[in-house]
Amino acid sequence: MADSGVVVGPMPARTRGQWLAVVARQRELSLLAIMLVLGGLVTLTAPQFLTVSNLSQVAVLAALIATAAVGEALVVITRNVDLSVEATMGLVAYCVASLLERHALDTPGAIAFGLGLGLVLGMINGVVVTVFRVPAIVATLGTLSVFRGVDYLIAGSHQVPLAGLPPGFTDAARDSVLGIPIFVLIAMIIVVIGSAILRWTRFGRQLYAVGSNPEAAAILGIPSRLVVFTAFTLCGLLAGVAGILYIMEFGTINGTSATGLVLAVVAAVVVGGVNIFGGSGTLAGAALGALFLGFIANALILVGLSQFWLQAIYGLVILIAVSADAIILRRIQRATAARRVR
Amino acid sequence: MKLSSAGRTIALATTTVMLFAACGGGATPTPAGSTAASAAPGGSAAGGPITVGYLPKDIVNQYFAAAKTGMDKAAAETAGSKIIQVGPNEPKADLQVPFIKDLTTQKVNAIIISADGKDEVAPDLKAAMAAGIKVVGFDSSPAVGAYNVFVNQVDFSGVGVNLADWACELAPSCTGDIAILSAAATATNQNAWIDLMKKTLAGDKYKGLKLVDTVYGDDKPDVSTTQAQALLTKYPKLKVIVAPTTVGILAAAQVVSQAGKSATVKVTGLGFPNDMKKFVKDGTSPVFGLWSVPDLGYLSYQVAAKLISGEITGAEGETFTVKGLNGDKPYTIGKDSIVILGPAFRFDSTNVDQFNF
Amino acid sequence: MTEVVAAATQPRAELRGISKRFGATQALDDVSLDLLPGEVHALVGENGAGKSTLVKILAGVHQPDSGAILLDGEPIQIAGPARARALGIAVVHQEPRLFPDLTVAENVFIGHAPSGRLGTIDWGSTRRSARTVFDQLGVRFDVGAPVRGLSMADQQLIEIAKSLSVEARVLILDEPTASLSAHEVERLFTIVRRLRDRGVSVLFVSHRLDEVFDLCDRATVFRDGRHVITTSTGKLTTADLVRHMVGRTVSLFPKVETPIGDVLLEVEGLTRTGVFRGIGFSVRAGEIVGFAGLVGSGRTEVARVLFGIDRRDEGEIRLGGRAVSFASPSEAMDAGIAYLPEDRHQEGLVLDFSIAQNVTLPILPRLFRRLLVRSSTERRVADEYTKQFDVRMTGGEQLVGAMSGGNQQKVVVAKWLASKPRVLVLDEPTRGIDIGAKVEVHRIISELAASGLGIILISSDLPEVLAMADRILVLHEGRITAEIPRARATEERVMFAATGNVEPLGDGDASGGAVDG
Amino acid sequence: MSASVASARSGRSWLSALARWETLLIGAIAGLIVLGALLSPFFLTPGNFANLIAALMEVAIMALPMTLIIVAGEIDLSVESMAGLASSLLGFLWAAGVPLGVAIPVVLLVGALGGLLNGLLVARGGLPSLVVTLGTLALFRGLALIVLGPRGISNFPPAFTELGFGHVPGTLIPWPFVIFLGLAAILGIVLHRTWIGRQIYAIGKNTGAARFSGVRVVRVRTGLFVLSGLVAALAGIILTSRLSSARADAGAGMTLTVVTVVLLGGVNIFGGSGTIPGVALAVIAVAVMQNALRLASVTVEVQSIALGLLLILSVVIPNFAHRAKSAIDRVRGARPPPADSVRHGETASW
Repeated sequence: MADSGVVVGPMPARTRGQWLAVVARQRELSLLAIMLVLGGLVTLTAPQFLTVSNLSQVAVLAALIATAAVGEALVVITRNVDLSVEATMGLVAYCVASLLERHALDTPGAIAFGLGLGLVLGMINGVVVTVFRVPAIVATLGTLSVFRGVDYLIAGSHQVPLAGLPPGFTDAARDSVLGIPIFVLIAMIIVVIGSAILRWTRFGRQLYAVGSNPEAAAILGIPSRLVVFTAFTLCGLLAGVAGILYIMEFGTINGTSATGLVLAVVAAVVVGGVNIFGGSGTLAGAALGALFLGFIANALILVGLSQFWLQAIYGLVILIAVSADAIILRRIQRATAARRVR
Repeated sequence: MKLSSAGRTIALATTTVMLFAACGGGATPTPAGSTAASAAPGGSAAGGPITVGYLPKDIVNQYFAAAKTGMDKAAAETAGSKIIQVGPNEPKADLQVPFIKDLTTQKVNAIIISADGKDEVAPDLKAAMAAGIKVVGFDSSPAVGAYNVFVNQVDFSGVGVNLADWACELAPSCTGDIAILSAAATATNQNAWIDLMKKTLAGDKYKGLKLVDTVYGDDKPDVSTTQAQALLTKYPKLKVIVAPTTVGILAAAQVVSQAGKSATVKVTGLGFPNDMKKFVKDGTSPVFGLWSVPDLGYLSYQVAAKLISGEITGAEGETFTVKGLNGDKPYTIGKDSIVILGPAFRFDSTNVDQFNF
Repeated sequence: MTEVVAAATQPRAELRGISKRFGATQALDDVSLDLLPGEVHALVGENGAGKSTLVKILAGVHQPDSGAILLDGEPIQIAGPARARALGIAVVHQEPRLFPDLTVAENVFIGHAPSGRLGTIDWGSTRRSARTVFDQLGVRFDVGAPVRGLSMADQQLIEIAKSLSVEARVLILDEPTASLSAHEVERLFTIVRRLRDRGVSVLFVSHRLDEVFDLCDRATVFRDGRHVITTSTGKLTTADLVRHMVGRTVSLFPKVETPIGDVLLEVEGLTRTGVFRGIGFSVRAGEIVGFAGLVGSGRTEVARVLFGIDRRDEGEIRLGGRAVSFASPSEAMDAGIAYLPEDRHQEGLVLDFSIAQNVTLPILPRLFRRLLVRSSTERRVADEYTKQFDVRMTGGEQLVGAMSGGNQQKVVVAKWLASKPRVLVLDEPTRGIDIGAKVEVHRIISELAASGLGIILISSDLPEVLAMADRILVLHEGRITAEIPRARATEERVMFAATGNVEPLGDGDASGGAVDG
Repeated sequence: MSASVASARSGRSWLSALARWETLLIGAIAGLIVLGALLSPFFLTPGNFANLIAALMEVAIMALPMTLIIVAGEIDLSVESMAGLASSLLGFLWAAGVPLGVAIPVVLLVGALGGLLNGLLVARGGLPSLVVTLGTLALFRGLALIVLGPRGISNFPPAFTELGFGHVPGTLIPWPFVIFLGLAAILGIVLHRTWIGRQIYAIGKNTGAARFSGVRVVRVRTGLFVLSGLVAALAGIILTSRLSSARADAGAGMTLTVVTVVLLGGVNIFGGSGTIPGVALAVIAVAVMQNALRLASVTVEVQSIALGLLLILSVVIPNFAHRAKSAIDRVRGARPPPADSVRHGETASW
C-alpha cells in the first residue's frame, strides 16, 4: 500500500484488477457479440437462418430453457444447485396437460395448479437442503429420480395429444405481440423482474451475500437457510412455468416429457457466466446462455452438420466458457497479487 | 426450529400427495376397439391357463399400451391366464435385458417382446428358450434364432413401398424434396423400413422425389418437434415429411399445421388414427397408414398360446387360423419363422373416423 | 483525570462476572470490565487470555455461560450479531469478513443499506454515504468496485468503514492495526479519537503496546481467561504491562548459543512481481535468522517461494552452493527445506487424521518404498519425534483435532523434522499457543539450531525474534529495509525499519513493539 | 484396522460411526433378501443370483474409481459418456476390420486420454470438476455419436461376447462380477493400505495441508481422473460384450446410478471419507433391491422413487447421527470433530 502522500489512493494493480473484473462481468456482451458474428457467418451459407420464422423459433425454444435457467441461476448464486428442474418441468407439464384433457380444471385453473405444484416441489428441495442439511447436489439428485418416478407413475403409458388440450391453448407458443413472440416476452418479463429483485431488494442482496461468503453472512445475522430455501422455492416455481410453456410448445405430453433437459439448463447457467461456486452472476446472463446454446444448435443444423455433432459442440462450449471464467479470474488475482488476500 | 420444520415438512408432504392425487387418473390407456373386437369370443387359445410375460420397448409409449389391450382380450378368453407386463421407462436395450432374465427366472410360459435392439436381447432370449420358454417377437424383431415366431405387423418391403407411394401421392406430380423423420437412430424396424423405402425410391416411378435428409426424433415428442421444425427451416422447398413412427408423424403434423404450411408441406407415415384425424381433416396429412395395433397384440398372444399348446412349433410352412383376423383365413409361418399380420392399413379422409385407437 | 471521569459518569457498557467455557477450556473465568462514555479502553493479554472470546460475546457471536452485560445501566441480552448492531455495538474484526463479489459500497452498508421508496435499496445514496465514510477515514476508494482481489489492508479499512457507518455507541476494535501501515494507523487513531470525543466508548484490543500507550486512556489486562488489572495507562510502563500479561518477569527465550557453521541457503535478488522485490540473504548452519515486519510485508510470501509453493519471477536460490528451483513443495522437501506454515488448521495439519498419520504424511513415499503402509512403522516414527517434544497425547491414534494449540504446533514441528530437513522455515511458530508451550517451542528451536539446522524464524512477536534470532531481517512493502545483527537489535530499530519511512513511534525507553503476534 | 485409519472418518468415534454405516448396509441387504424371498418364490433360486448382479455390473465397476475421485473431493460426471464412446469406438474399429486384440487396447487408451483431459482441466487448470465433467459428459457422448452414427455393430466373435455374458465355468458367477471383485480388491488396497490412498484422503480432507506436506496434489488428482476414464472405457467394453452390440447410446444415464451407489456406500460428497467395502456393499444392496422389486413386478417408477429416497436418507441418517454425537461430545467437553457434511450442507453446493 502506497504510504507516501496524504491519502491512500487505489493502487494501479487494483484498478487493473477492476478493469479485468469489469470485462469478466461483461459476459452478456461477449455472448451477444459472438452470436452476431456467428449469425453472420451462418447466414452466408444458410440464408434461411436470417428469417423471422427461424429466429423466432430459436428464440421461443430458448425462452423455454431460459425460464428454467433463471430459476437455476437463483439457486446457483447461493452456492447450491438444483438437478431436479427437468423432473419438475415434466411432472408439472404432465399434470397440467392431463387435468386439461380431463376437463378437471379450466385453463386458468390448470395453469395456477401447475405453478402451485412447481412451487411445492421447489419447497421440497428447499426443505431437504436447509432442514435436513443434505448437500444440494445429493438432495436434488435424489428428488430428480423421485419426481421423475412419480411422473411415470401418474402418466403410465398415457400420452396427452394436442387434440386433448383446449383449442388455442398452444397458440401462445406461436403468437407474438408487436413481432415479439409471447414466450420471449414472458422470459424477458421474468428476467427483468428477477433482476430487479436481485438488484434492489434486501433478499436479492442476501442471495449474493450467502453465496459469496456464507460465514460472513452468518456473522451479519443473514438468515442463510431461509434465503436458500426461498431460492429453491422460486426455482421450483420457474420450473413450473417452464413446464407449462413446454406443453404449449410441444403439444404432446407423456411421462418422458422434458427428460434430459437439466443438462441444457445447467449449461445455460454456466455459459451465462454464473459462478458455479456462487456469489456472482446475473439472470440476464443465464437467459442469454440459453439463447446462445439454442442458437448454436439451430445454426449447426442449418449449415448441414448432422445432429450427432450437437452434443460434442455443447460440451466444447461449456468447457470454453468455464475456462474463460477461470483465466479472467486468475488475471485479476495476479494483477492484485501485490496484497494477496489470505 | 425442529418442531416447526418437522411441521412444515409434514404439511408439505400432505400438500404434495394431494396435488399428485389431482393429476392421477390420466393413466387410463387409450381405449381400443379393434376389428378383432367384433370377433366371436372363445378364440383359438387352446390348452389351459397360461402366464405370458409382455416386454415392450418401453412402458411409456402408448403404442404398446394399445397392443396390450389386444393381448388382454385374448388372455381373457381363457380363464386363469394372465399377462405380466414389465419393461423400462425408455426404449434402451441395456435396460430391457434384465427383465428378460427375470421373466426367465419366473418361469413364465411365454415371452412376448418388442426388441429395443435385435442383438442385445438375443443371448438372454436364447437362454429363455433353452429354459423351455416360448419367445414371440412382435413389432421390432429380435435376432433370428432368438425367437420361436416373430409376428410382423406388416410386410416390411410392403411398408417400404407404401411409404414411398404415399410420399409420391402427396408430392405434387410426384416431384420435389422429401425428408424422413425417424425414431431413435438405433431402432431396428425404423431403419429396416427406411432402407426398403430408399430401395423403392430408386425406382423410375419415383425419380422426381429427392430424399434430402433423415433426422431422428428418438420417439420423444419434444425432440421430434424440434427436428421437424428444423426440417421446415432448412429445406424451404420441402414437399413431404415421411415419419414411420407414431410419435414422429404426430409431432411433424403438429409442426406443419401450426406453421400454417399445411398447403405446401404434407406429412405421411405411420400413425394412430386418433392422433391424426385432426390433420387428415385440415389437409396436413391426407394419407397415412398403420395396422390395427390391438390386433397385433391379439395375434401375438394367440401365437404364444399355440406355441405353448404345441399346436405350432414355429417351423416355416406351418399354418394356423385366428378367429377374427385375416378374414379367418389361415396364417402361414414364413421364412425365419415370421408371421405377417397383414398389409398396412391405409387411412384417409374416407375411413379415418371409423377407427378408434 | 480518567479516574475522575470514571467515578463521575455511569459506564456506557458494563460486563459483570462473565464466564465462558468451551469444552475442556475455560475461556473466560468471572471477568468484569466497564467502558465509560468517551474513553478508549485497551484490552491486552497473551493469546488465549480470553480477549477475543470477550469480543465475540459483545458481538453477540457467543453467549456467556454466566454473568451480566449492562448497557447504560440496563441489563441486556446480545442474542446475535444483528442484535449487537441494533444496540449500537460495532465490532471491527481482526480478520476482514467481507463479500468478495459485492462492491465496496455495498459491503460497507450491507444489512442496513439506505432504502428508497418501496423499501428498495437506494444505490445512489449508498455510494454517496460510502464515499463520505471513506472521506472521514481520509482514504480514497472506488466504492463501485468489487472487493474481490483487494488487499488485506484495504479490506481492513472497509471493515472499519462498516462500523463507522452504523452510529456505534460502543466500538470494539479487535487488533485493527495488525495489517495497517503506519500512515493508516495514524489515520485510524485520529478517527478513533474523534469518535471518542463524540462520546463513543471504544474497546481497543491490541498487541502493540506502543499503540496502547499512544491511544488509550485506561487498560485492562487479561491472563488465562481471568481479569488481572484495570488501570490508567498513565500509571503503567511497558514493563509492568508485560509482567501483568505474562504473570511473571519472564525470560521467555532460552536461547542456546551455538557455533555458526557454513552457509546452507543463499538467496539473491529474489523477486515475485507485485509481492516482493530483490530479496537477498543467507542462512548458515546452526543460525537462526529472524524475519520481522508487519503482516503483509512479504515475509510469508518469500517463504512460500523458498518452499516451491509460488513461482519466483527473478532471482536465484542456492542450497549448499548448488542453484535450485522448486516446482512443488515435495521437491523443496527432497532438497532439504521444510516449512511450518502460518495457518496450522488450513495448511499445517489434517485435523481428523491421527497424530501418526499427520507426522508421516510428508514422508510416506520415503517411509514405505513398497507402497503398503505399515501402521506399526508409522507409530514408531511418530513416537520417535513426538517424544522429543513430549507432546501430551493419549497415543499415536489420537486425533490432532482434539489437541490443544500448543500440542498441535509440536506435532507440526515433529512432522517436519521427520522429513530430516537442512533448512527449517518457521512461520509464526508460537501464534496462539499458551506460555508454557511457547517456552517449549523456543527450547526446541534452539536445540534444532544447535543440532546444525539453518532456521528462518518468521514472527510478529518482536521480543521472540529479538531473543531467538542471530540476525534479523526486516521486511517492509516486499523489500528488506534492514538487516540487524543480534547485538544491535532493539525494538525501536526493528519497528523503525518495519514501518518504512516514518519516525519511530512512542518514546525511547517505554519502547513500543509487539509482545506477541 | 488400517481400513479404519485410512477410512479417515475422524477417529474412533467416526470409525464406529462408519462401522455402523456398513453394518447398516449389511442389515439392509439381509432385509432386502428376506423381502425378495417373500415377494417372489423365484428370488432365492441360484440362477437369480447370477442375474441379480449382472444388470448392474458396468455401474458397479465405474463406481470404484468414482469412489476414489469423490474421496479426493472431486466428481466425474462424464463416465457414462466415456463408456458410450468406448462402445461405439470398439464397434467402429471392429466394423473396420481391426482385430479386437488391437481395438480393445486402443479403446482403453482413448479412455485414459479422455480421463487425462478431465484431469488436466480440473487439477492443473483448477476448474470445478462438476462443470468440466458436465462438459465432457456432452463432449464424449457427441464423439460417440460422430464415430458410429445411427449404426449398431453386432457381429462380434462369441469369445468376446462370452466375456460379458458368460459365467465362470462350472459356476453361475458372471465374468464381469469377477472383474468387479478384482478391481474392488485392487482399488481397496490402494485406497486403504497404501500411502497413495492416504494422500487421497489427505487431499479430500484438507487440500492445503496436503499440498504443504509435499503431496503432489495435481498429479494425484490427474491420475484419479485418468483411472476413471480408463475404467469407464473398460465398462463400455464390458457393456458392449454383454449386449453383444456396440452403440453410440451405450451407458446413457448410468452416471446418476454410479454416483447414487457411491453415496449410498457412505462416501462423503465433499470428500475425505468413504470406503471401497462400503461402496461394494451399496452395489449389492441396490442390485438386490432392483431385482427383488422387478421379480415382484413392481414397476420401474417405484424403483426410481425408492432409489431417490435412499440417496437422500444416506446423508440424512449420518448427519443426524453426527449431530447427536457432537452434542454428546460437547457435554463430555471434548472438541467435536469437524462436521463435514453438516457444515457444508448449508454452505457449499457439492
